[in-house]
Amino acid sequence: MKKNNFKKKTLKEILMANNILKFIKENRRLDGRGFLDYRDLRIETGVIKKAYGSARVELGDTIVIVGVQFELGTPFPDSPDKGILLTEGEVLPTASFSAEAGPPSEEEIEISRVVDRSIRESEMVDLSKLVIKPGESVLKMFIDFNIFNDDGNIIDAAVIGVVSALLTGEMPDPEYVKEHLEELPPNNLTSVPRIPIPTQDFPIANTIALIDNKFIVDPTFAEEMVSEARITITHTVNNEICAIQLIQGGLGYEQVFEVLNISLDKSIEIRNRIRELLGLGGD
Amino acid sequence: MKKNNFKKKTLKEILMANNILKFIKENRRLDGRGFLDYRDLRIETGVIKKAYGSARVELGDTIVIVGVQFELGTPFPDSPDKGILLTEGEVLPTASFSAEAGPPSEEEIEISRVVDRSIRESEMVDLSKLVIKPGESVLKMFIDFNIFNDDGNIIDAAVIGVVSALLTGEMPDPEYVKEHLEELPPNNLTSVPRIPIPTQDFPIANTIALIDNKFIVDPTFAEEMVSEARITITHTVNNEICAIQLIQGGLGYEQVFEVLNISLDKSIEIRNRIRELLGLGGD
Amino acid sequence: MKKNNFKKKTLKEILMANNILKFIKENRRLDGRGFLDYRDLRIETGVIKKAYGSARVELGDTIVIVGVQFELGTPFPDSPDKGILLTEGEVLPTASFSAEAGPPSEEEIEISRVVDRSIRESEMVDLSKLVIKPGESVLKMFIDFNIFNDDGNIIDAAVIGVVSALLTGEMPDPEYVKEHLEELPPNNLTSVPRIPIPTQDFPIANTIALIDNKFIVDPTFAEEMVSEARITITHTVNNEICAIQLIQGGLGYEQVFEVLNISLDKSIEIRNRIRELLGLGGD
Amino acid sequence: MSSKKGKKKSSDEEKKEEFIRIDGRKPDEMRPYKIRAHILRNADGSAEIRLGGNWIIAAVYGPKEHFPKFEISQDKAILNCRYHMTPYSTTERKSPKPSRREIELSKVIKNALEQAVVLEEFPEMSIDVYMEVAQAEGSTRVASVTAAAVALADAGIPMRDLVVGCSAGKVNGHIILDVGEEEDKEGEADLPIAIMPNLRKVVLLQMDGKLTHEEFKEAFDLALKGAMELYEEQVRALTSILKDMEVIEEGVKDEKE
Amino acid sequence: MSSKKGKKKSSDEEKKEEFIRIDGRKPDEMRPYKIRAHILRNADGSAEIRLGGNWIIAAVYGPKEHFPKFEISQDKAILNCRYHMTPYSTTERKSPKPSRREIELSKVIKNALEQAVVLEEFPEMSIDVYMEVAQAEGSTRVASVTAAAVALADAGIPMRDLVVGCSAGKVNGHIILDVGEEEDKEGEADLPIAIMPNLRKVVLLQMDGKLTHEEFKEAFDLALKGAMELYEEQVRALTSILKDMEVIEEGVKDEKE
Amino acid sequence: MSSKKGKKKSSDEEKKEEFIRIDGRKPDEMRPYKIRAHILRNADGSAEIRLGGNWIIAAVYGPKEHFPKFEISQDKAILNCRYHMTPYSTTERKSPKPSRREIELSKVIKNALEQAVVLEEFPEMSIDVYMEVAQAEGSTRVASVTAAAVALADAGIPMRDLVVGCSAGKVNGHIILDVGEEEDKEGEADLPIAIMPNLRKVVLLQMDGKLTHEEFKEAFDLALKGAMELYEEQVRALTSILKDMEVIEEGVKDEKE
Repeated sequence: MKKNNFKKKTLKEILMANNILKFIKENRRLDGRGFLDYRDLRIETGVIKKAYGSARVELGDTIVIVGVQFELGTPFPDSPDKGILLTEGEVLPTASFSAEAGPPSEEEIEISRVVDRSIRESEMVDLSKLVIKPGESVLKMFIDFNIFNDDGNIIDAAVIGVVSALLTGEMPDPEYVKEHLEELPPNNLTSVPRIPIPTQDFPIANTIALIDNKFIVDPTFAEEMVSEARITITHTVNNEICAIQLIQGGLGYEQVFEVLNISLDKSIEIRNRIRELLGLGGD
Repeated sequence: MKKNNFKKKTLKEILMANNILKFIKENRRLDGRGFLDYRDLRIETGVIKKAYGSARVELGDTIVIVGVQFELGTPFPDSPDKGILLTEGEVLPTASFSAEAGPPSEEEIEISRVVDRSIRESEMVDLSKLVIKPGESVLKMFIDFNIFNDDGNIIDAAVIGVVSALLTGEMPDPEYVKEHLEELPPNNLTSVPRIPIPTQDFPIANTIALIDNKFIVDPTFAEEMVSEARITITHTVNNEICAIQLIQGGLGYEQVFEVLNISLDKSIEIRNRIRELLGLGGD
Repeated sequence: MKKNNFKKKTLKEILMANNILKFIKENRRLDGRGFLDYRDLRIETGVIKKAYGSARVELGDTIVIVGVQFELGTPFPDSPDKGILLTEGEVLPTASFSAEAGPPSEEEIEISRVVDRSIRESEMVDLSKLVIKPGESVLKMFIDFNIFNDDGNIIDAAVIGVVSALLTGEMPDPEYVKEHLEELPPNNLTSVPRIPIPTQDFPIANTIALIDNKFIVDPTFAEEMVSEARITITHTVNNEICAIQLIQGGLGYEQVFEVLNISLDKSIEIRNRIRELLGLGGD
Repeated sequence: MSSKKGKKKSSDEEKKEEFIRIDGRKPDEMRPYKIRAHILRNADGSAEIRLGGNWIIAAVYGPKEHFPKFEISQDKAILNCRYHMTPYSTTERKSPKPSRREIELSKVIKNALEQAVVLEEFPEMSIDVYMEVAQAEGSTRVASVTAAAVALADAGIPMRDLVVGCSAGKVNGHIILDVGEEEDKEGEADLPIAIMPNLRKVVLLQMDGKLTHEEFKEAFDLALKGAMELYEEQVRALTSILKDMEVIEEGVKDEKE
Repeated sequence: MSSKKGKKKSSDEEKKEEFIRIDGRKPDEMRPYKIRAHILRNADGSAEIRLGGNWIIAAVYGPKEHFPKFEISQDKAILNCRYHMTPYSTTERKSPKPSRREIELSKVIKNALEQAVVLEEFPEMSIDVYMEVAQAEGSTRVASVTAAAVALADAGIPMRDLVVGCSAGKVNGHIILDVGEEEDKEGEADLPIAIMPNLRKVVLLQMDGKLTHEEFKEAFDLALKGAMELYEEQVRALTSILKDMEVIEEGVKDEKE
Repeated sequence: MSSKKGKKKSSDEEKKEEFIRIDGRKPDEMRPYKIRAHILRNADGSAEIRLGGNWIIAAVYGPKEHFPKFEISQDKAILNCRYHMTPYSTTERKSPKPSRREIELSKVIKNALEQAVVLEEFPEMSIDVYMEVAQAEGSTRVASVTAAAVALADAGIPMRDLVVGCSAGKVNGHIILDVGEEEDKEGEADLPIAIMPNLRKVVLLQMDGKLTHEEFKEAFDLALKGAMELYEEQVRALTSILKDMEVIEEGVKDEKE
């Protein structure tokens, strides 16, 4: 159930939707962007001092905050020599007139799981380096992201936030934990020295919307409202595909390959933009 | 809250309900059965290869699937020398226009608990044979049943399904588990050799409905809709009563003994029918 | 969502509300009490034989039952040398036409937490005496209270009930448990000898309502319905404040000190009344 | 049936004389009981039962408008029932969240009371019945339905008959009346019933454990006997309240006006 | 694209010949499958699919009035979808409560079916689609959507096209068709798709693992091929039912009147 | 009262001079703070507060039609409030599900804001206030209500006064202003308040720990002082926004049309 906003939003959105269609038909976008242009990207890392890694990302007016935390945990029986990675996200009720407090909607669960797969399947975090004692004790890594303002393209923004937090974040040194396991206060890792999070990839998710049979990247909230189809594709640093999710609508067979090509180009572009913004060296 | 089906079902059911009453008054049943006749019974066992025991039962158009699974567990403090038995059932939303997805309704909980008591109170499974290490480690047995199509008399069909799955099912050999506890992968019993499930009884539940002050057995969905009372009685292989549940309505004192006698006869009949269908030797 | 009672209650309450205002304006109360008078207080302890401590309190027509129970538990990591205290309460659906079955409402959660803080912050129970083995094993104390009839001022009545149950209750002897830990049946303390609950304070909560800019104590359900503000203040036996909760409305700065003074007087009065009723020696 | 019962009982009674139960009772002896009606001020009807260590408080609200509207029944009132155990009612603390057992018992108690309440008089409305177990000591469901029926009568809700419950069981081979907590745990069978005593109808009937048909008859008759005994206590509780009623109502008026 | 595909495949086929899969299949071989329509008596439409060890039962109820009213969509029917695994469908017992995975799959399946069902014909109504996995052995989501489409057609609900799903994947460096359970766990990538075969539209598309663009093309084409094969089985199942339909309907009438 | 306060404070101030707090602050010193209004594009009103390590973002939606209809209040708007901590706001990860503490704080904050918002102007509607704690470092509830009031004003919702909160406490025997996280854990008392500064009303008042009446007075006055200081920051934040407002609104129009 979506809330209705009596004041003006719904009307405004409807009017905007009409405009969007009109503009797209004229090969324009309401905010002046080209079809394959992303909005301005701003990244601030280390924004949550209590977290081991964190980032605040603005992609146009979409705002996401990501925090990375660690706990001690027991590995899963079928992967005794790997740490645990959990990614969860919520669209906060601050984010738009249609966002709701309460248990996550199916849309929110989908978003969480697509972001999770983008990180997990790329094997960005080397989970073998999170082991304290194989089969017994590992680091459990929580990645939480929250959408504070939703102006569309939440997934791309969230993945940018997560990779930024991981690339600049730290974790408790498992070697130290191993050696001092007895002395550490129970489930309190604050005294443990930290090392960088061991990353080995740099995945980028790109969402492409189909409006009036044309592809646009980085859709706004209003553009999402009128899109005929929407798909997210995540690429690894080696230009492999590591996650796809057709979120809405359908695509012709050839269109699938079109969006794959667009997303590959865009993933390289955005990855470089992040490197710049975080001050990381290139490849 | 029941869903309403706008199309035709409710109307059809109402018309059918009138017919049922008319027929019963004339000492007939809509489907031609005698008052004390069960519908056709079909049993297929071993239908779920991943389960240790399983059965698919059709009682007329009522369809139930049962699966039996095992895990390692800790015994309850007050019965350290017994395995654990858990029976749960759901009426799937596929089953009828009034079945619902979501947490179990009070009717579903009642059905589950009556089936559970029929099995548990008969002591059909010898739980003392499920012990690995008294007080520490036992087999935990899950019996799950699901109603895929509900044409009435769910409980009888479910109990038939459960006993069929148990009589033809297997379990991990507790002796083997005991000797190889250290080597077994955590909570993974797939490699453990199997032995038959140790059964020592053969309970049968019989549900009797009262319509126009006459008793009928094995009521259909439509008959249940017009019944004045409904009661389930479970008998052990030794003709003891091991569970009773007055599910709906009330009975005169003398009627209680009438239904007990009917159900005793029927339990013997159905037990024999199952034996035949499963190819088990008679008593 | 509040249930509506079609019969007469709502109407009766509305009429009563008008009367209350009229009376207060005339410096009277509907039940004849003075503004700073409590209603009759009745306390019966030991009413729940299965509990380690219990009390039934009637404050006017408000009825609360309190039970105290103990289990073995593990201390919180940040307080290894303290037992665990949990206070929870529910307004049972028997209590009034507006009480509801189901998960606790935000009002019930507030009430629980204010009662919990009154007991906890006063340090009435010496939790250091509930330790069996520091950091490993402690007594976990459950205090549950239930409102069976709500005629207002639930918090004061609940705190009276809890302190009465604690002052007259017992607990399993931790020394005995320590010495016999191996022999005790798992999580079963019934065989353990009992000693008095180690109390070291005697907190009293006093709720004051503001109606027509006048302060009244011990408000009834109907008085609560028309009050402009309501605040609960808990005092220790040494006349320190140990909990405050502005439950409803607002107060002028000076009014804050007024209610503090009223509540201090009332706390001494009620504490003495409890001592009398429980037959405890005075200070 | 009654003649058979007569014969049966006399022969059983010999056996029973010898068997002393864990709490010292004879096989056909009830625990001490006491019912009080009209014990809560806010409820439209209420009652309390003590049966041995059982202590159950029942309250009735209604008939009243039902919400939400789309659930309304056009031809009769909806009866809501909740059987609930307080956290301190059992030796081990019980979570206040309703268990599957509590949901099942709420359902069978609802069925029992629906047989007695004249729901047709209140179309589109609902009646709420709440039973709170303050202390449990075996046979709580039948004690609860017994208290609930008194609370319904106290609320002035039209009923075809009262509903009264009692249990019988089998312990160490003996059929016994009014099963206590230990007997329920250790015994061989438990048979809770509830009846409409004047209409001679069974409206709650459950059984756990194992009984032969013979044993069932004996237990059933014993439970009936117990129920009839409790029925007299129901009537006593309601009569004493009816007498007090006008006095109290006047008192309320005086006090509140 | 088809010419490229042609070239690609012929070169790949050599490799494939050598690679024998864990269950003995060739890389481009489906597991045995069977679809049956109209298998449940109460549902407005139903179907069952067996695909290797997968066994999924789908049922459709509707179109029907939607409750609660305020959720109604003015211009088209609401499609509810539930993909659900039974507790015994997996080696380790699955809690009957829907997991986050099941909620996600319900959502992507709903999107797939929404593309095909002519929802505009039923404003203010809803259509419920339930898929119950009785046994799971890899690629359940695409098997489920395949069965659901048959159940919708069996219910006589107007559709623009059927929807049929199939998966491809990568195991030990080989692109394979119709990913089995072990292959999903041990393999390098899983690509479930669903299509409207006549409208040539992809309506479900997900991917896990790692694939180069080249490998994706190969896997995608393979999955399309598998889907087209299953589509024929859908048509066969529906045709055989359409033939039986009148006979059965008559039978029902005879039996019930 | 003010004269007493005056005397009191001067004598206390001597003591205070000596006491240096864990983070180096003087007893009557606030942590650094900063409020920004109108920070979220979609919300009807929004604000952000930083107070030491606290970082809280508040958003307001409404007034708007209330659903479901039967909950509507005929004579005024319903105010919904949610105080919520993000998982990364605390050292140990917090489950995103609201805890009992969060529910209680939502309730007391709602009461505080209800005193200020002119709800009577919007019968049958609702106003939603969301406070999200991105990072918590002690005294989050008073910081949250402070940000929420600014967000309400930013949304143009008519208010009788702003609401501004601050805490005082007792640590190592000293009364201190603006309790930090460590001080809350180790200290002897915590006194969060919120006021309507012009109407001179306390609208949120809680206390934990132990304080004599004398100490309470000192702490209360200190918290009032802190609140008045923060009130100026609220006004500053709103004024700066009011100035920017037309410019921004124009900018939005340009950008979107």
